[in-house]
Amino acid sequence: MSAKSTILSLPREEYVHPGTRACSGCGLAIAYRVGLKALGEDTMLIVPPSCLTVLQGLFPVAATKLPCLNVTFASTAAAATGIIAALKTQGNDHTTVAAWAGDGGTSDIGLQALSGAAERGDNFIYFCYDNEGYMNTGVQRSGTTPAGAITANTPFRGKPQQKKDVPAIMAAHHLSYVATCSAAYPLDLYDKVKNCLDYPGAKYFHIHIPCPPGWGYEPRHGIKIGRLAVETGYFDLYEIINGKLTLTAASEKLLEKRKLVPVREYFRAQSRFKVLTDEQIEEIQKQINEKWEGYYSTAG
Amino acid sequence: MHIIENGNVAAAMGIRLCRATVIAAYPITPQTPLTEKLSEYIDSGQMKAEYIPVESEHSAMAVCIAAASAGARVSTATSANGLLYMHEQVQWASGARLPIVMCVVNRAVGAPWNIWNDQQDSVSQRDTGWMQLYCADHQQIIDTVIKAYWIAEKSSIPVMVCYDGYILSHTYMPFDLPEQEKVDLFLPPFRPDYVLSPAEPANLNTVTLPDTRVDIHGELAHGYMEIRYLLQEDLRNSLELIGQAEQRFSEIFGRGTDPYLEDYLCADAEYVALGMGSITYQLRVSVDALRAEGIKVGVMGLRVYRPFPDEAVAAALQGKKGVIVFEKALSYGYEGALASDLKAALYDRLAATGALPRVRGFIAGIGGRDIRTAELTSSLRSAIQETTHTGPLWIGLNL
Amino acid sequence: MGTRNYRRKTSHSESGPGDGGRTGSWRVERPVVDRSICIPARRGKEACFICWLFCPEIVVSRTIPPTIDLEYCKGCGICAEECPTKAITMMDEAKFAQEGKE
Amino acid sequence: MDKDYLEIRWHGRGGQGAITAAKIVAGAAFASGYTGVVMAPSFGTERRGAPVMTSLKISKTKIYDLSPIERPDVVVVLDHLLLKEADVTGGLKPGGMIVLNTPAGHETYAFNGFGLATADVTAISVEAGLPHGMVNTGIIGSLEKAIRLLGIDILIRGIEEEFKTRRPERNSLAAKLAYEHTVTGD
Repeated sequence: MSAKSTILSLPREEYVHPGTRACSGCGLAIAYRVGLKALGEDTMLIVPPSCLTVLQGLFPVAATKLPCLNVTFASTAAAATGIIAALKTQGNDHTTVAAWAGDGGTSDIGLQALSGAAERGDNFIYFCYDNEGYMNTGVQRSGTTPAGAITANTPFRGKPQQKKDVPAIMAAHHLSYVATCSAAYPLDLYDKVKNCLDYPGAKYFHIHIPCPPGWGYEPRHGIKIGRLAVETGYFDLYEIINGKLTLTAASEKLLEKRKLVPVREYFRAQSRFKVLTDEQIEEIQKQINEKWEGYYSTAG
Repeated sequence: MHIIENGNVAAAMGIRLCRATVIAAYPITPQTPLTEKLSEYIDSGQMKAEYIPVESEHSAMAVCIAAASAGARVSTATSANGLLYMHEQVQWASGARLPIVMCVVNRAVGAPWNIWNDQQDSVSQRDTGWMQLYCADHQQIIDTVIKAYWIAEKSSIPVMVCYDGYILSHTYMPFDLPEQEKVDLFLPPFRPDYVLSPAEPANLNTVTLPDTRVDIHGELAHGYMEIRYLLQEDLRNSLELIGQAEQRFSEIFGRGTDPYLEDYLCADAEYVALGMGSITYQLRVSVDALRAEGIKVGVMGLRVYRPFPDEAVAAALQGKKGVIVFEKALSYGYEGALASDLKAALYDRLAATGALPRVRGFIAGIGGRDIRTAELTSSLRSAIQETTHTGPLWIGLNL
Repeated sequence: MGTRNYRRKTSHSESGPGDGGRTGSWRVERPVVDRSICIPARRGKEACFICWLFCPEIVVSRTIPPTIDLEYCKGCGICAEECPTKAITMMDEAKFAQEGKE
Repeated sequence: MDKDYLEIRWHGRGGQGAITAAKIVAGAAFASGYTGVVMAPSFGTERRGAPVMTSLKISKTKIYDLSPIERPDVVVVLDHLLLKEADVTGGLKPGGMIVLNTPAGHETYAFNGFGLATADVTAISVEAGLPHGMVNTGIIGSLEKAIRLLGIDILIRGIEEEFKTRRPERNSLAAKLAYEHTVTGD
């Protein structure tokens, strides 16, 4: 990782206009803004149906200043391939091609196209902003909705299945660069985007995105909730570079401190987890502890 | 210069001559030799283009949509269930007004699986806002691909070039290979009105509201309904463009026929057989046989199915006693889609004249069932002699 | 610009503010900055700007002192929550409406 | 106002519960003999706080025309700030009724040619023990006071049915209080 950014070192150029249709306190709006700052002006975006489609504006007004192609739900990564191909035929090897899709568009309906583009080694960055559900259509469960979470179609007992580990799936494609980030740690996100530009082929970002209406908390607590997810060891910030995983930012600090905030605090701060029983929370805490034992041992 | 090759190669040569720069296709019988030939051209340096080995037909069209939006002349090809899997993207491409040219190597659709020829795949896509051009032989395949790019790029509407799987795609026949210089003269480089790029950023195809809305310049922008209407308007206007393409092509290459209907012995005919693709050439043999029996019959090959040339069809068939439609597809639950479209055109245009030709429909060759010429001839003869109207008769059915 | 040129035949949007309208009307509370406590305001130099970093609507200016564009601020309260010196407090919007200080 | 066929347009903000209010009135109207009832929320990107619109048609006979309301008999405005943002009285029939949740007094408004019923439903709802901004049950009381269509009792039963697991007594209290305190100026 190159030098660490600070708030003051961030570029001031903004690529999103105010007055979008995003919900008040939207975690995506924070991550998207900082992500575009890192990508810069010479960038082309691809967006499938998702909250971002709404955030970025309805015809004829675009909230995004960068060129952006809206595509069908399952075709995000394939469309990125198409843009790269066209640019190559025009001798353009400098414009960054970046896809921004939600967790459903990535882990469910768009996974096949993403796997194809990754396997082809197309040179682009795929950002999955993971608010852990189909929020734009009214908070239905997705492949990355965590176990136990209440959603519109897991209304009473919460989602029975585990969260799909998409970064691991993408790492299995032997990508040069895979990273997880969080809207609550924008500087970490910014530095990782800058860092990934040096790597060839498809780069994959999985960004944890707190979502007030979807997760059930007061909008003002968005950053606190996002940080709790990391400080409890529940969602980890890391980079996988050519197959090697290293924890970064707040997760790296946890490695040194060797002390996790109890995951109960994260669950109790969100109404979507209100049906989690104490036993289930204990079980999840056990899984987190085992995972971190793994991190501690590899860190040595 | 004449060469002998199969229909797929004819199509691949047409795409290469048109200097497409982004090719994205997913393998499916009987289209595969086409994309393999394009890969050969590209790997051997005969063709400067990006070949994208996509992981599905849905992604094939996604690549084409994105590359075309970013200013590349693109090409793809598919058949049967590949086209059906791509349907969502097919609709998207026309709505986005992208001049994509796609070869559809006609094949039966599942279930059950069947890799042989019929036209159910492309006919089922007639409402998608794409133009559909049908080819009866290899010359028409390569020529139509070249015309298709000119028409598509002039109208900003995507075009399907359809030809029969196996019967044409895998069959070797001689055809003239157009010279590159002439194709370059016929088809100028691709200069779209707008290319998505950082130099001129825009947000394409985002959510568009039912009502019109003011843009950032304070001007009233269209609503979704206007955008769709303009697609329909331009599709109808494209009939004129298709005529110009034929004219321009014949000036440069010295060959060409009526842009909409390929006529064989129809001038003095009392009855006319109508169809699309290679069956219309086979019907010429039946026409000759019946002419020998003193029956005045001809055959018309419909070269443009969408936009439907209703005016040309009605004009050509005015005064005929009867039209016998031979189709390799149908709108299940009713009849052959071409038969319905034909009746509508005749009714709209000729009802007032009080002389509406009788229309009989035949369904043949479904799922590659061999169409024996003798059976075509006897069906044509019986349709001419009988006056009763019944729904489409299936030729070659074993029931 | 004719109603039939290419760009008007497609959904072709150009960028500008306020796609969602005057989103400032959405809020129930509004952030008020106490410049005597705000670090960059107090020191008169580039510092902190945590509110600028975390604002989802990009309505906090990176100026000394930071100001908030109430035309679009949705009143989410993240800036107030994250401000290290608690210089920003959320106040009931209705109070301002009555005083006509829109 | 034609009591056999009535068109009511509700103006609120995402999250204020205008749809639920219209649904309760629809149910009560049906129960009281209006066989034709159509409640249509406006479709689009409803975001918390963003202006939304819901239409309610009530008829003694089955309703066949589902197109949007153009000439409402009544407009219900759940937030007085909307007056500046949306053309809430657009198309209102001459002599039509405006039901307005506002802290300001009835006299401060001059909607000539229209009836006006006002109440500080926001304050009343808080007084009834509901969270700040939950005005959808209170406004039903104001509506009934303004147009006297169904009787407050059948509406209270509808509210208690809709909210039977979510503080029914507070929601029905809000409607009763709003019904009593709504000023109609006639």
